[in-house]
Amino acid sequence: MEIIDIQKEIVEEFAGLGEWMERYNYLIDLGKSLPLIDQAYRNDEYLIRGCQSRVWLNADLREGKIYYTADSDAIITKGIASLMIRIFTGHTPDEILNTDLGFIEEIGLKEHLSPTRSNGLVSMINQMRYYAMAYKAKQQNL
Amino acid sequence: MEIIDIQKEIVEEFAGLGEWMERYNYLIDLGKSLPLIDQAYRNDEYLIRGCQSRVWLNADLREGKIYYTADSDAIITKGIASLMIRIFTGHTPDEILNTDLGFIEEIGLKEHLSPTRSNGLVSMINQMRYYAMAYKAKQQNL
Amino acid sequence: MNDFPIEQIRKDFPILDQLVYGKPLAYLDNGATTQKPLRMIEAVNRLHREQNASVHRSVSFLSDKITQAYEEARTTVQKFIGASKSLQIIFTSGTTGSINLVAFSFGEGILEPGDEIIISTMEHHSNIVPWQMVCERHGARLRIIPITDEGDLDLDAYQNLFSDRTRMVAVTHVSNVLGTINPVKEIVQIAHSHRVPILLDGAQGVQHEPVNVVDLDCDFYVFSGHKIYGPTGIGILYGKEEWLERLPPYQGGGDMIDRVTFEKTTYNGLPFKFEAGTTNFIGAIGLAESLNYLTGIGLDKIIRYEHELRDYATQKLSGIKQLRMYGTSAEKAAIFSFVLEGIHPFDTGMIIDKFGVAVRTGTHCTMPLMQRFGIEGTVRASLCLYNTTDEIDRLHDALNSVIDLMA
Amino acid sequence: MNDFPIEQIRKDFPILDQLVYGKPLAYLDNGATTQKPLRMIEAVNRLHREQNASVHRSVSFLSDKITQAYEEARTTVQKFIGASKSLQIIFTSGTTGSINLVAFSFGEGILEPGDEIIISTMEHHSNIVPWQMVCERHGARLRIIPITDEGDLDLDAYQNLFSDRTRMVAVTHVSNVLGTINPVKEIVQIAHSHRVPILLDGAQGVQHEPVNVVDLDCDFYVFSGHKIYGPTGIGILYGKEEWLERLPPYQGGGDMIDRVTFEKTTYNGLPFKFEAGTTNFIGAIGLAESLNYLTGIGLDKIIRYEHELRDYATQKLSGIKQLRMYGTSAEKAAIFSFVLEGIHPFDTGMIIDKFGVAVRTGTHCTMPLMQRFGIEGTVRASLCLYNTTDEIDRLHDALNSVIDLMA
Ligand SMILES: Cc1ncc(COP(=O)(O)O)c(C=O)c1O
Ligand SMILES: Cc1ncc(COP(=O)(O)O)c(C=O)c1O
Repeated sequence: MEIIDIQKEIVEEFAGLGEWMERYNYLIDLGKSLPLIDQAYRNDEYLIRGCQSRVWLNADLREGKIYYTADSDAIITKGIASLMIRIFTGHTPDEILNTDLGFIEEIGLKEHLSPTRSNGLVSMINQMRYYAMAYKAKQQNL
Repeated sequence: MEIIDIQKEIVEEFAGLGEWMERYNYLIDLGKSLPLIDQAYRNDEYLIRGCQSRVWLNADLREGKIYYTADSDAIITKGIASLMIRIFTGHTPDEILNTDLGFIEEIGLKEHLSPTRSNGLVSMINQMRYYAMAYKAKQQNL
Repeated sequence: MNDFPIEQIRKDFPILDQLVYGKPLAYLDNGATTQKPLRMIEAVNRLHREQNASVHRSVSFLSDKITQAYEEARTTVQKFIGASKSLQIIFTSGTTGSINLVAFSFGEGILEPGDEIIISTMEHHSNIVPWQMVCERHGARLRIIPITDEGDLDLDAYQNLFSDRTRMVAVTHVSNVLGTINPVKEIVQIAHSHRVPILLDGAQGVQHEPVNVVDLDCDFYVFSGHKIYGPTGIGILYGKEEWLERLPPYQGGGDMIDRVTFEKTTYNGLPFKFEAGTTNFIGAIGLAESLNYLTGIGLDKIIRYEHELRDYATQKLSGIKQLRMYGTSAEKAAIFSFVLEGIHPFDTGMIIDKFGVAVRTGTHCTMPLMQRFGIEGTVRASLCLYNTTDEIDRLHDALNSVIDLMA
Repeated sequence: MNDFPIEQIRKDFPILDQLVYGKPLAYLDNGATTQKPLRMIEAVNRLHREQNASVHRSVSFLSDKITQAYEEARTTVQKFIGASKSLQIIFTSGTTGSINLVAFSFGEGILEPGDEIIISTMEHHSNIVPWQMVCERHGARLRIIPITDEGDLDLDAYQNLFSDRTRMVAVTHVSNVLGTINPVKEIVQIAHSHRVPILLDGAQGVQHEPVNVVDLDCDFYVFSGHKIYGPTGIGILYGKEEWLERLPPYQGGGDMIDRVTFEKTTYNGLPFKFEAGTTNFIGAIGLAESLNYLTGIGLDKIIRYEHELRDYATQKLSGIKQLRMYGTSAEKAAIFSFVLEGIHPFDTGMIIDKFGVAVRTGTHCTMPLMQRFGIEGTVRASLCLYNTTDEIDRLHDALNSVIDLMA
């Protein structure tokens, strides 16, 4: 699926949810189901530090596409991380770098992704993009 | 004259004056007529520093009484200094130390003698009293 | 608690009367910053509208008036903490500013390589990092007072930390995480019995406990305006006159000098020697209004009420089985740090926020303390004079909802 | 001056509408501190009543909102001075705080014995004493740019002061006494041609001249909130990112750290590395409102109007024969320092105060400049956007009354 279609899908899923309680419930479930990052990556090298919660992120390149895995010690943060992975993973660096994240506002999670929430998510998204840039540069050098 | 009578006299003089303009005029005249301090005393040793204007003060003890002379580079400050000298000079240390300066408010000069006016007058009055204390101590040791 | 005019007091703090996500705000983050009484708010407003002018440069009506108000504010602070002279009260930018001032000047004036400074495991970063920095600059080192599992200072260990190289003790009055009210009078006496001066970090002390610096006999006492119902950007450093005289100045600039030439500068007397540049004079006058507000209610009454809130909350929260409390000293303020088993503090905080309950989560700028307990952070509810038992109930219920939601 | 909405602007500053000793206030002491527009006053009031909470510790609604407002304030400042990134904007306590920060950190990070720092004869004590102190600590020394009788920097002499030991230049943008607008762009270029960084003291610059730090290419630019219609206790340090990265932190405490252990502390990224403890966040947001107020009127318009006031005042005051003006540069702001022949500045200031005219007298925290001109002090009238030609007339007439009274 194209990134834009995944986003649409997520927006629709959230539209079906009611108040914050249902959204949080959904994120908590997502958080619980996020395939844990390989223990090998749950260390300081892969850590993205927020004051409040910690996020670990890894990215692999396979056949021109990037596959992300992530984890967080806070479950709602982890749920949001899992949404971001669903959007980005399995796409090319270019697709990832050209993604507009405006949909986050539509699903009512903007505050969680503001730089003032020190939950590590903003840094995680930046880091996801840095990986994309790095792999892109690497591909071009080949 | 007793200190308290001099104060009364001054209060009466000021009562005869109108608005601030007349009071300032009077102080300026006083300032002009204040016998200048001996040049020998117009140096850093006798200097009482205010941010805004400088005051020089000297005190001599003769026959148990203190005689002050003072100068200032600002004329209104000098006028007020001259009032203070008129009150204190020629009196004993005890008389000086027991003086209540409430009359200053009555003559409308309170603001000039507040510690926030950095014109050196508050420090001057303190210094006048320190001289009195010092001479008193000296007398007692004799 | 019937004699405490809580209804009226809540009206004095306009911010409390609002809905958050449709729920009434329960502001339980007073350890981070306190709300402002009308008396202070209106004073600042009036100063901005009618009285603003530069202080200490007085040749005009306005600047005369504001200088007077500023110096009266100093006297208000002096009386509030029982200092003997107003020149012992230095206006700074906050607790952090005050501690940095003392640490720097003490470093320059006193510290030698090999010297030691004693702090404790429960210090806020603002009472750790300035000392670390100054130790690094002067080749000195930190010695750390350990704490018990309940969150009390280990006073025997403290005694044993002194050596002939100990130059300073810096300890918090009340822990911002554990709530522990340290036995500061005893701690001061111990320091003095070793002829070592002591700084008390009163950031969480001065608004919750009676403070009389002469009685405490501490050498320095510091606190922040914004944590005692005052404006931001203003803080207090109290110091014994001998120490303030002896320490060299910290920042250079306007007002702290006597004479400046390019060759040599001499410094002004106290308190101005430590107040470089234009100070936050409006903040200082605002702070004095907040202190007057407290004095108007009566400090003993406030403290009694806060202790009642503390007892109520202790009782109530102990009913939540999954709640693990950090800080269970017999002497504590109404500050509660805890973790719900298996639930990240940040998740807890985010969810109860939706119930209108504002707390703080994280390390609370006390990472070494977190390490001591082997945790990454806590949820902290910190109460003060305008909080109610009803708000404690709401916290309690919201926490139970978190447990349900995360199950 | 007809297109400048002066009537409306005066209404925006409530303090201006008052009588002093029965006379309308003519506030001509804007170099010391400026008055506050309603927009800023009301913003601070609203923050106190509705929005106060701790910044950067965001897990609750209120603290989220105020953190956003605080970071937006940073962006407002960034745009106001044309900086390229908001992380280059550090909130400090004022100009004095900013300069002390740079001087200290530069000293720790860079200075070696024998190094040299260039400042000028017309600097404010706040741009002298911090450098003196840091020079003393690190065995460096000051070199001083002389000025001409008109009050211009001697640029040839400046060129000649550079040596291979020069490490920093610190010069004022606009003199707080002489009014001289220094050719800062050229001064920066000269410093850079010697590969030396430069700090500009914008305390009197940023409110009177267009400032674009990228265009100026200065390495640091500092100013105070209270002198640009903002709150007290807040100031700005702008720095080039490379420099801010390279310099070690100044104060230690909350928020400026990454991780703290008793063994080792690592520091947070920019801008937080330099913002220790709870900052004056309400002051910062208030300052942004003041800047928005100025932008709303239009800075070019303000500057044009102030230049017109300057020309009018220059003309008018030149009519007083006994008036000796200090600072007659071709490039000057509406700042007038003078002495009436044979009359002490303090007497002058006290008397015109009775006419409702507020000025400042004394050394204006520039003692070396006073020594340069062989005087003890001056009377200073400093104008800004809300002053009027009528107020200049009243100053003029009051000065004539002083001359009469003292005759
Ligand atoms: C040129 C200049 N630099 C520095 C300062 C110091 O500013 P502040 O007192 O706000 O720190 C002033 C103001 O007095 C000034 O005019
Ligand atoms: C115990 C303690 N010390 C110091 C501080 C620092 O205070 P501020 O951030 O107001 O400088 C705090 C507040 O966070 C505190 O709780």
